[in-house]
Amino acid sequence: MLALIPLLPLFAALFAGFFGRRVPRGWSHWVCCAAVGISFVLSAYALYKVVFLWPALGIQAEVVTLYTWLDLGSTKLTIGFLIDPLSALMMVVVTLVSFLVHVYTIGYMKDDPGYARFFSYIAFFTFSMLMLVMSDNFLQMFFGWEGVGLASYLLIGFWYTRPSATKAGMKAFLMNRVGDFGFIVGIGLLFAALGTLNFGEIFARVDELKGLEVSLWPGLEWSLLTVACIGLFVGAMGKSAQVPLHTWLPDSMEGPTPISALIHAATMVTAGIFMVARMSPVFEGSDAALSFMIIIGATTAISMALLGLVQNDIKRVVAYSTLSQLGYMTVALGASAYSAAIFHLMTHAFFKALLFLAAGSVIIALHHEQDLRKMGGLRHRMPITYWTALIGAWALVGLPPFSGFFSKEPIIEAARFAEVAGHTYAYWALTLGVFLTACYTFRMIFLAFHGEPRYGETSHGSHKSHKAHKAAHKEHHEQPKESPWVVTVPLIVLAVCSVFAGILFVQPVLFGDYFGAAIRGDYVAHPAMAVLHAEWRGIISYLLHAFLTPPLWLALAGIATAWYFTLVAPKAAGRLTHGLGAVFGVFKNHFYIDAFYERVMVRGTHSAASWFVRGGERFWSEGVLVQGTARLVHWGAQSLRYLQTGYLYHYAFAMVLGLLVLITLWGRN
Amino acid sequence: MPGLEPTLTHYLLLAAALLVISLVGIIANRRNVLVLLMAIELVLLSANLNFVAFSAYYNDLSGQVMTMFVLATAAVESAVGLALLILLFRRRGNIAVQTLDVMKG
Amino acid sequence: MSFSAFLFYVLAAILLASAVRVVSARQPVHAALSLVLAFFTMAALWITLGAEFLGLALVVIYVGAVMVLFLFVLMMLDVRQTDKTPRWRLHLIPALAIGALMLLEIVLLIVDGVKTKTALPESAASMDKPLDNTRELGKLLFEDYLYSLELVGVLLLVGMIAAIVLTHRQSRFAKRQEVSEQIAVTRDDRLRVVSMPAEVEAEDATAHSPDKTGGH
Amino acid sequence: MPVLSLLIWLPIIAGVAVLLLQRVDGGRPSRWLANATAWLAFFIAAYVLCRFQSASAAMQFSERAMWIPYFGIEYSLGIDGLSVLFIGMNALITLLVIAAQKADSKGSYLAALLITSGLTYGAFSARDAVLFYIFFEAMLIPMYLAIGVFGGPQRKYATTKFFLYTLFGSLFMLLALFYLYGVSQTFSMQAWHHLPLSLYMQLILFGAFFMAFAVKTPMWPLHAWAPDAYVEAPTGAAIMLASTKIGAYGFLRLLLPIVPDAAQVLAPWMIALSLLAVIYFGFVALAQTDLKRLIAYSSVAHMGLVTLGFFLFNAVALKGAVLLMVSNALVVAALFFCADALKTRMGDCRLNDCGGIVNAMPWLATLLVFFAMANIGLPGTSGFVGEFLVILGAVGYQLGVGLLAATVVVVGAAYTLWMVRRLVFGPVTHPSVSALTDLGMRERLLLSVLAAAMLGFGLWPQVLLGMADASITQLLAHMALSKL
Repeated sequence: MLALIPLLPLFAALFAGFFGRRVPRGWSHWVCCAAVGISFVLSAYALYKVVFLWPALGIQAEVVTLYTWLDLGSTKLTIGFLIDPLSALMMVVVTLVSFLVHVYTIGYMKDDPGYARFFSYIAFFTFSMLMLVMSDNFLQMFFGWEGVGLASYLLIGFWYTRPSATKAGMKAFLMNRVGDFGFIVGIGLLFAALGTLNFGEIFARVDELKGLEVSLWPGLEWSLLTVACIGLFVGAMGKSAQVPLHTWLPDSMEGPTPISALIHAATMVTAGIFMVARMSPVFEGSDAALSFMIIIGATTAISMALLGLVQNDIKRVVAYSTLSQLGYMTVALGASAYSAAIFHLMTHAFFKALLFLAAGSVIIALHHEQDLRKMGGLRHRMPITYWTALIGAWALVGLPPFSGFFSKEPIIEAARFAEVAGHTYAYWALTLGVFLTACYTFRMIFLAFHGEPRYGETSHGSHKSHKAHKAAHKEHHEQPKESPWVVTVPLIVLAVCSVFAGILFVQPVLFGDYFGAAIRGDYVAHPAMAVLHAEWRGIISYLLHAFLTPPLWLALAGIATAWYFTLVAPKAAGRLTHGLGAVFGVFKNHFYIDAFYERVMVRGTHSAASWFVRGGERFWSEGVLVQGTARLVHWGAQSLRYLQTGYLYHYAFAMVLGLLVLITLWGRN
Repeated sequence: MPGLEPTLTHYLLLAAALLVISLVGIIANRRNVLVLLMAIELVLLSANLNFVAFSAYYNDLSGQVMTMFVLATAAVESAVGLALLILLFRRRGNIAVQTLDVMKG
Repeated sequence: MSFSAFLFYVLAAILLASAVRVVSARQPVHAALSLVLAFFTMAALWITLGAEFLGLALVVIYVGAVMVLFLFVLMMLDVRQTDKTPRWRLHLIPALAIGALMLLEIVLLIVDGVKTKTALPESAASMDKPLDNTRELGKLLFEDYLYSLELVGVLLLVGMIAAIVLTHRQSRFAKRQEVSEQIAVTRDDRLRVVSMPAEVEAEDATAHSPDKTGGH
Repeated sequence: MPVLSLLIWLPIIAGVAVLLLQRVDGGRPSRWLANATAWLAFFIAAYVLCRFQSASAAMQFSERAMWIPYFGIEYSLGIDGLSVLFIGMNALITLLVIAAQKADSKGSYLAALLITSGLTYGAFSARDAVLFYIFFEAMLIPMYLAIGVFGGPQRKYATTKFFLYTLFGSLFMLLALFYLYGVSQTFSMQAWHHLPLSLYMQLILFGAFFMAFAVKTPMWPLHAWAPDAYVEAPTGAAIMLASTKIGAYGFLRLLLPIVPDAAQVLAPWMIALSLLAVIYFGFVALAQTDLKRLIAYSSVAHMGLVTLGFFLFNAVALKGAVLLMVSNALVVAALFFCADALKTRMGDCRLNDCGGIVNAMPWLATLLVFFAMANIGLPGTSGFVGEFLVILGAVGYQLGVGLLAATVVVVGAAYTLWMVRRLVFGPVTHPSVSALTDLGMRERLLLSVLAAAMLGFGLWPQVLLGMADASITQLLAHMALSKL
């Protein structure tokens, strides 16, 4: 039955992919929604079992092996599932968000010619993501890992006639591959040391790794555990878009909005976080890796929040927000607060999916207009979208008692109490990040929903999507109206989750022992979580306590700042931008990281490639080895040719010479 | 060194001198195939001188028999050579050695 | 110095001089005549060595036949010497150098051989042997070397045929009998029976059955 | 029943018959015969695969007959776990290649393909070194003709280079075989596996075998023939050439077990060459503008990973290398078929000229993207298995080697995805693209078979490895045994 959870979406994907174009459109979404819906129900049942049935039976985890993928003699690589609190939680989150996005898609992609294809892709994505979170070994996790990457690639490039979309898809895939490079090396090191890829066996024998060393080349020794952990984390950096492997995520907004919500906010990008949490017993062994993570995470959180301030594309604002929040989760991982990371992952999945879907709702209403400067005043036209988006924003900013508060606050606290190197930097970065988060989030809300409507000014040339034109021309001057129920119902469900997920689950997940043995922290060496546990006095006091800590006030200050600059004195924003032109230039250009990749990495690779072709292939292989050999033989033959003069007396001369040599050498004796 | 009385050594030296002269003739001759053939006759002749000299000094007539055979062979050689020479002349109109370079590589 | 020694030196000098003349003469006729002289001198030398038959044979065969053949060819071909290049040219230097080296080597070899192999008889043994050199040679030829002699005969024959075939020019105007063809002839080669329509009018025959006029 | 002999000689004799029949009745009987033969050989190979005892490392289906008694040369056939995979692969590839021929293909071309196929069976099942050498070399002749007569515009240059390279390389192997015969008085390869040899001699023999197999595999720097030959060859011949992993098989069958000590000594150099090939060819592939040439370089780059797996002396890596050979055969064949489908419609396959084929040919686009993913080594496709295991082995060998080997993950993705982006996606850039017709039923079927095989082997590679496992284990034991 467990196998059905991932396999149902797979079958649905196959059905929609192969038969989608031959059967009526409706079949595709019915089949896919039904499959993912059943998966959700089954996942919920699994979670129910984990939470309510197992503690009584004393079961910590369930391992189901499906079949032996490869028998290497020394070890068997199997395909199987590991169900424990961690994976059960992830399964529910993934299937729930996925189901809602499936439903939402019915409305969002209504007119698209690739309707069935889209359903096929997202159902396949759901399958891969479930394989990832349910796996009990690295092999299968890597399978899911790459499967979601493929789905992401296909979905970002879904509108394949747009060069920018296919480019963004390729960029996403390649960046992820750079991460996979580290991931596969990390897996390889663990395999080399322990001879197995099975999580259970690795965790059981993790102590053997301590003290082992690995040499890059003979003479250069590093701690194996650190190198392996950093390798694995590099994989997570690619998938979870941490600096400096983050540039693919903003570009991935080229894809349709539902997948931005599902893949690039709620689920896939958190796979890296999940993986590190899953590997917590291994990561606990290396302070260097934890420190690396906390620094990378904090840098991501603060720098991406800064970039979020200057975006004008509504989806890009949310995308940078996602990056920033992923940085928070990474900091939590670095602080050994794995449960906090997973909890934030869950709440973030809800409110960020909500924000994306709300943004999508706005985008449909405005006929694929994504520029914030051309929105405004939508609050009255689209009340449901507005209120749900506002809930999402509150949750994102972390106002109590919304879910974001319960997940973000502990992360900041954990960064404060962590003892690994760089935790102070992380604490201050995250605290400042709260202010910035409030700024950009409410800037977006105010620009989109408040103020004067600016969408009437939209010109014909600014459309990004080809498919908008047909519909847009007719109803261009109509007023935007609320989206259909298939769009709003998911928004409402997600809004409910965003409100209540925190307050309901913070007690068991974060401060209870929900995770049990699934997440193992070394509370002696890395005491952040232990300190939080010790200070926990219940929800009410936690809420009250929030008024005594800077983050809440910073958040409110951020909202006020956004309000001032967007609604009260929009000109002041322009003056500020003008005054700090140099700084804003850096922001506008994404810290020049994209430019660096484009100019140095991409062009460098291309010039290296063409150098290899010219120098290696044309000159050395073809010129020197092939033509050179041919020329040498030809030259030798040509030279020898001159010996054959054809004149008798030369041959006679050679004969006599030969005779002379003979006599000289062997004539006497 | 040999004395003034002609001994085998004298004959051998004479044959050697003859051989060298005719070899130089073969190498140096660039004008006429006919002279080439004559020089070859001289080479054979020098060999024959050796045969006869050894035959005389060792009192063994086999050497002279060999000389006879060589003479016969030389006759055949000059006959065929002259025939080829005539053909050559018919084809090309001259018999200069330095124009014979069709075998040039 | 005895007379024989004197004779030897004189003959040797003439021989070498004529040999030099053979290879260096500008006119081929001069070369041929010098070669005749060389043969004569060589024959004389052989006779002093006691090989009378060979000496006479050399004179008869070479001077009488072969050299005449050379001269015939020379006259027949009418080779005009157009080469105006000087006699001593650059390419002579390597030729002479290698000749000198060769001579030096051979001389050293001979002198060395004489020194080490003292068993070489120093005086001509032929002085004591009976005078019927021809008879002895004949015996040896027709007894011990009979097969070789036959082979040499075959060689001469082959040479003769080769020379004839090479130089023989087929005349286009010559008429000759092909006896083998005459014998191999059959009736069909000579006779063709043509069936003619007997009493048909000319126009019909040509119009309707042109192919029937062909032979059967 | 002499199954292996049947497998070898049936295609060869049928090939000769096809050659003789090619002018009869517009060539229809010859095409029919070729198809029938390919099917029959496929079924025989399937029978061999079914009856193969995968638990045993011993030679199976053995046939022995004295051939040249004076030198003790035997007509000796037999297959073990290493060969059986490639026998099966060859049968599949031959069938697809023959079945893919259009109605206007020449009988002589089909004959060349059939004869090559038969000789390939021979090379994979020979147990006698001379027999192996003869099959190995004889394959050159039909291939030389197939490229030289039916190839592209540069065919003469390409085929001459191909012939000279391969002949030059195998000359050294012939000398090595003669030396080994002189030492052991037998040409049996299995006897040579136990032959004691001095290290000095082993190094020389290593060099000789290396020349032959490195050219054929091909490895850097002896690869210059391969891209030209693959590109200029007609599609069927190119697939036969690239999918027949006889060069790499030679490493397994002759080089590694006969001169293990030299292989140990030279392993760092071989690893360096392999890594160089992986990275260098990856970059070179990135700069290609011709689809077939890109496929060719991609194949060569993957072969670098295969040779890397050979010389790590590590069970995981060796198994990965063998699986990668099989997978690469499938992927290269599939990609060449795609290139052919494009070329017959477009006239050529310059990547920059024909963007956006997905608009006109959705089937081809879908399959091409799938094959690209298999080429990248996406988990779930056969390409992943070998790549993953070789990288695991490399990391275990040395972290630096592992890091360099793992670059294939990035570089391979880069050139493949860039190819896909230029060729498949984007708007229609060229008017002729919009006029393209999608794949026909037969092409779809062919490519689907390959896709299914890749997917099947990717999801359950144990099927393949199970057959070869015993033999690989034995090979490793041989490699570990010093023969000094």
